[in-house]
Amino acid sequence: MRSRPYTRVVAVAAVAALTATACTAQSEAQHKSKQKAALFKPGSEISYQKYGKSYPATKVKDGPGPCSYESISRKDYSGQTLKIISHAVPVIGEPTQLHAKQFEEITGGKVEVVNVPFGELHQKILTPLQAGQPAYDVMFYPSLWIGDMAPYLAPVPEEYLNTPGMRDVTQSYMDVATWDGKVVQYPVDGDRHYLKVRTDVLKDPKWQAEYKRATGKDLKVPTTWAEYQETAEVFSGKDFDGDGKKNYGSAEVTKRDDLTFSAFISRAAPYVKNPKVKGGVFFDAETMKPLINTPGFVRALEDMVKAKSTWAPGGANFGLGDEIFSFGGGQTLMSYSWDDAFIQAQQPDSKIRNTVQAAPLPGSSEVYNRTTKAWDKKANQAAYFTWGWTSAVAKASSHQEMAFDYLCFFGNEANTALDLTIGRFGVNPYRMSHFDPAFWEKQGWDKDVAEAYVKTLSGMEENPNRVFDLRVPGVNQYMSALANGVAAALAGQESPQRALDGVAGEWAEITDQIGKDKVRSAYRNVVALEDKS
Amino acid sequence: MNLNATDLCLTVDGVDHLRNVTATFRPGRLHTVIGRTMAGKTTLLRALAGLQQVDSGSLTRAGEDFLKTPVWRRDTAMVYQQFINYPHLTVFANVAFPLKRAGLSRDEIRRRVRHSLASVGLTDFEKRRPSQLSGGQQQRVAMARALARGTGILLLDEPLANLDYKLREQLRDEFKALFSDQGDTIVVYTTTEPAEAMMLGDVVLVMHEGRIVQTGTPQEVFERPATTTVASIINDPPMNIFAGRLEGGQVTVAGFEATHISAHLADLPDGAYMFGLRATDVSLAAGGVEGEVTFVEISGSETFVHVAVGEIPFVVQIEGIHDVALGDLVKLRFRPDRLFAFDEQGALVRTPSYDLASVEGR
Amino acid sequence: MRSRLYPVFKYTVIALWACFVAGPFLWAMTTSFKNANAVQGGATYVPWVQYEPTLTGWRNIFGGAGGVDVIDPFINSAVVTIAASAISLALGSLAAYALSRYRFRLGFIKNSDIVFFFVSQRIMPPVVLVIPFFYLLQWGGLLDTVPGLVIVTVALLLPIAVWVMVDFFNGIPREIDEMAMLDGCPPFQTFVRAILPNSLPGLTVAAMFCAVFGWNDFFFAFRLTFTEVQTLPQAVVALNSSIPPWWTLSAAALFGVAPLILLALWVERLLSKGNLSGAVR
Amino acid sequence: MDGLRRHKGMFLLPGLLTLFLIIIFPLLFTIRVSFSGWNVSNPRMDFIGGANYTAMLHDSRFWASITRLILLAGGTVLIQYIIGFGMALLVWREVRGRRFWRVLFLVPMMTTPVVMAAIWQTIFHESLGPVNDLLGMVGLTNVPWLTESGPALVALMTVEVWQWTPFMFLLLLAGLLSLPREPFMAAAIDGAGTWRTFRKVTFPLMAPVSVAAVVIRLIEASKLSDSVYVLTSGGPGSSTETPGYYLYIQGLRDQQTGYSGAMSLAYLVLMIVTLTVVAALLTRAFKLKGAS
Repeated sequence: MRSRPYTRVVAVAAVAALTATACTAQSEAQHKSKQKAALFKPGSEISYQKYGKSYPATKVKDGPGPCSYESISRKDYSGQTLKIISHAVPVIGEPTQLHAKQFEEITGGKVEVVNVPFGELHQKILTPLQAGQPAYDVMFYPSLWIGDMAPYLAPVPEEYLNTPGMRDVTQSYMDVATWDGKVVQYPVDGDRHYLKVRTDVLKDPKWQAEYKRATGKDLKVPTTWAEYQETAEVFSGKDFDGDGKKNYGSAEVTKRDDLTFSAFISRAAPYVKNPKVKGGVFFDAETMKPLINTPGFVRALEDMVKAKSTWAPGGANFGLGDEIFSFGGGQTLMSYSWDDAFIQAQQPDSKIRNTVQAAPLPGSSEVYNRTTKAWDKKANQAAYFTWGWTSAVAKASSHQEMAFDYLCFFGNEANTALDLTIGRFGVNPYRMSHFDPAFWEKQGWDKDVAEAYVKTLSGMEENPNRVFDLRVPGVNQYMSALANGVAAALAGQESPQRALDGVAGEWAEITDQIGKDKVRSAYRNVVALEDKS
Repeated sequence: MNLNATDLCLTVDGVDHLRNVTATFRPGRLHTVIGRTMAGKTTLLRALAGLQQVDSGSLTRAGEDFLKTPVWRRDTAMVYQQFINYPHLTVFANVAFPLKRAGLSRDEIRRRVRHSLASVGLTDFEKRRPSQLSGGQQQRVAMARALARGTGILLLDEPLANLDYKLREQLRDEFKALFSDQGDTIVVYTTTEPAEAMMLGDVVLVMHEGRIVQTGTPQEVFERPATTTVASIINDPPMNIFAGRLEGGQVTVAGFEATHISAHLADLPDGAYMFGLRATDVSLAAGGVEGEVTFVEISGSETFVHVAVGEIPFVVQIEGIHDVALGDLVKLRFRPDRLFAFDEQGALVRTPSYDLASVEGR
Repeated sequence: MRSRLYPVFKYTVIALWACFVAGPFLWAMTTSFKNANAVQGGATYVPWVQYEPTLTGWRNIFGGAGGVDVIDPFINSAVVTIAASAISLALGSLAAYALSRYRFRLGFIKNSDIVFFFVSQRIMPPVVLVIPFFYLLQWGGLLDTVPGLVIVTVALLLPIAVWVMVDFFNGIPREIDEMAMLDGCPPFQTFVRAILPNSLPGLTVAAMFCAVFGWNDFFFAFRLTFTEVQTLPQAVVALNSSIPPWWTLSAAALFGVAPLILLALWVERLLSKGNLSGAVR
Repeated sequence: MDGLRRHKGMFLLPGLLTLFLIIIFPLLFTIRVSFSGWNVSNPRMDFIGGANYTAMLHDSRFWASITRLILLAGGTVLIQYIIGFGMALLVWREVRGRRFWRVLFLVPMMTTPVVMAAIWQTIFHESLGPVNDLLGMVGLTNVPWLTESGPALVALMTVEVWQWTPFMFLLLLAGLLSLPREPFMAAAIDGAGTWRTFRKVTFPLMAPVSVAAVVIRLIEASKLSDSVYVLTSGGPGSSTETPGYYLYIQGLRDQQTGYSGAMSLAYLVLMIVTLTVVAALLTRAFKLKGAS
């Protein structure tokens, strides 16, 4: 417990405010590192084992470059304190803490981490930033908030952009981290939604026969949402793993104030992202008229309402964690969301290890064309680059060198390699080098599982028909309105069309409130990424 | 060092609690304030203590404006009707409490507390808490605390009212002794009991409806009650008061035809009067005025018989226990030589010549 | 008068309610020894028989890398709760004493209105207060400090202290105050020497309410601190991630409840001795 | 004691001023902000007149949440009162293991609501939690505890009853223990049975405690939001939203500070009026009961 001299705090606040406005003064206020002897030899073996039994025994080699254990341990940050806010433990919160602890050990600096539940993170970060209160140096948050955060973030300095690790980050994730031509977010995670299925069931002749009997079709990994629904319906309510308990078809994130909006966008992507139509998926980038109530989105919501019958008990109130428990625990046949559920299912102690497979999100047999106002009858597939975790350094921070060193240490090759294998960490492939089946096989994954996984992920990088999140200021309001509409339809309070009409109305209001031009210029950046290909 | 109250007035919510109360309280004297319940006795005490503000009037002591003196500097101790002690303190600490506040040395405190407790007969109870004592003992603790300080003013608000009859008599006797030791203290003692007032008081103040209606020595007040009200307050049972006429030395009481001759009333002018007759001066007899028994109280060795003669209620006090039943018709005999005469407004006109010995004997 | 079945009925009802009350604790207890596999398989209750117990949950809350450390937050919580409760009790009993003993009148405002002003602060939804509090504390440089959090907590607790103590003081005869004053105590001494020592049961109840509400405040502590002053509820909530580790959450919840169970024991003791008579009315 | 006017301020003012100073700024701030368009992307104190209030009048979610709160708060407090009183009576006298029961029955109120709500969430988990599992054992079907509005409201009320019945229990037990013995003896002499004694003696004597306990619980229950937040997020749809939770969503999560300011004030006024009226009515109702 320390009681501070308040005058000093006020002074610091004033200084911080000054630095925020006058960037020239910034360098004087910055704390710098000193040099010391390295604690690691280049290429040392790195393992998390000493931090407890809950970490795998995997060992990796320390990589080269300025972010490595060896390089960072040359820095001396004693006497400096870094303040970090991150998501709740374990998802991204646990690696934040773990790397903080390591960073303290090798640099002598002090790192304080707070962990905050998802629903609170946005305002907990933004309120002090807006109030000019230098609360945190480093912030971990979902990358789609960039529109709200960007004005308060320090751009990543040149020397960090030129590290081998950063150069290896895929173009999509560099794009996601860029605002107004500057890289303001430090990529630490790559995220996308994809489909997960139970191969033990899909490959079981008995179930294949049963499926054939029920539908007249061959049982395979669904490639459209219609097939997904068909498959889910057949298996819902059956005990396909023979443990005496009923199993179900699909697990999805449906809890209103959880991450439902992302699940819905996943379902909508193939219906709404027409490769022939440019200029925005959520809005018409010219007029800023919301497109959320157009037939493509309505179709997706109708699908989702239909899917209710294939959900496990409680499936209509699943948060991400429930979804992961449900699929990862073997209760459901299929699921789609982030990597977490898949990695969880592939943990060494998992009951369904190597009986799961990753596949691209289902597509559609037709896609809506908003220019012709008609459905284009052709198979369509869209890669939805769902937001993932990202990190950034506050412009007002007076420990920027330490902050960026921490982040570059967090994401160095050795740490990332280890983090990727721990499902609960929520760190997922975002560098080209992560798309290597050999690495996953080394973790004990079956060859075909590893290959399908890597192919799914890298395939998304190659898909030119891409959907990005609505990365504009006020994104939370838009997504909150969307989630309300989706929840109302799922709860049967309103028809999908009416619900989305309501959302469109709210979106228009939100846009007016924030300022049409502000939103438009931000949204154009998103559209540029989508249309670039 | 007299305490002088002049024209004290207090009205709360339209009810007069004190009306022009003027009185002088003298050191070394015990003043008993007698009056019925709600007569303003407690209010008067609280005003003297400073616990109650008055609307107007003055209160001075030794030239000092007492109304402006805060309670804690009034050099006053008070004993309440409801055995108030500090529940969290032992008997010893209770008595020592004011002494500590006065800044006495520890030895002095111990000496005084012991002395004071001994004087109320609680020497062996030092370590108990008030809640572990009987009502009488609790009141003794309160007395001991009030006495130990030796304050200039000691106020006692019906200290015996909540005790049983036996204890009351016993404590009353002890108080008499205790107060005689009090030197220059002004003692004010309120009560509803005439016997208490008579026995303890050096000075008796009779209060009625917020007024002091008579002040005097017990004997004066007893023998010469200034009004019918006083007469009824200072007698227990209250004096029988009834209206009548005096014509040529003969008393005619309305309601029943009866004629009495009384020497001491003989020289009064004819006219309408109120008459008073103590309950002891009426008796049941073979002949006399007839009335119906409405109520019978047996108290110790005496019987109070309430008799209605026509519309007029009488109380008859007779020695011994008598077998009188409700509704019996009895005959009353009055002692005309003991009649008090008041004018129609109730002011005293004539008293009977009284044998004081018979008063104190009661 | 009473039927012979009455005791059976009585103990059945008590036992049923006891099960309901204890249920969540027992569930948290067994969950705290599980791991992901034991949770994912559906509800289980008996360790060793139904699942293999592990200590992961408990290790995690005591510095294990997979959790949060609860020791520092525990100390923070204790300091804030004790300081805020003490201030609230002091100011609250003074104010309550005044409201119990003196008559206030300011225009149409009477004593009961002042009491209502205090109590009404608890009607305010915390959401109303938290944003202005943020700017208020920022202005005073008190964000993320113990004093800042104490000030805010006092605003939450003071109404409770006043509410309990007014009622309690009303139950103490005024004659005790008067006697103390006659015995030479000016008003403040009267309060301290004669009234407070007789108010221990009331103070205990008020202290208990203050401690409970102070200890369990998540809302304000969460939003008005950044890193320095983490309280226990914050530490526990930090575990409510998108993949909630049920085991760690359960262990942390049980740990957070433990000190307050001691409080419950103490309150019960006072109850049994009948010392709370008049403490709550 | 009227002679001590000069001193009374000394006692009252420290507390009153402290509270006043702590509260006045937030109150003025909220009033001012309710006339501004302060939101997440525009955190400024501009002036937009009564627009927020007009919007509020048409916000059916807000008004629906208020109606729901009245039912939820009224219902849970009533249940808490009945159970709390019942349990207090049962462990009041002549019961084995009295102290154990008393302590046990007090404990829930000592726990942190957000944390316990998280535990309750696991308990009501429809496929992994014990409630449905136990129901299954006795042959009942799964109940969609958190995904259908009826059961979700029941779940919420269960949590509230669990958490706060002890509060009632404590106040009522303390009240019972401080009752005078005489009326009970009188009733026993009159040969009154258990039920008659309760109706004619215990209940009337407990009236003041009851009113205080119910009113204070209503005040606290009106803020109901923690358990909603953790258990259902106001879902399914918006069918379990309370004003507290809706204010939280608007004011903090979506940072519609101006709009939530307007709603807060409306809510505050509404609550103060409602609770004052309820308190007055309760006092009268109990007095009448006591007198009969």
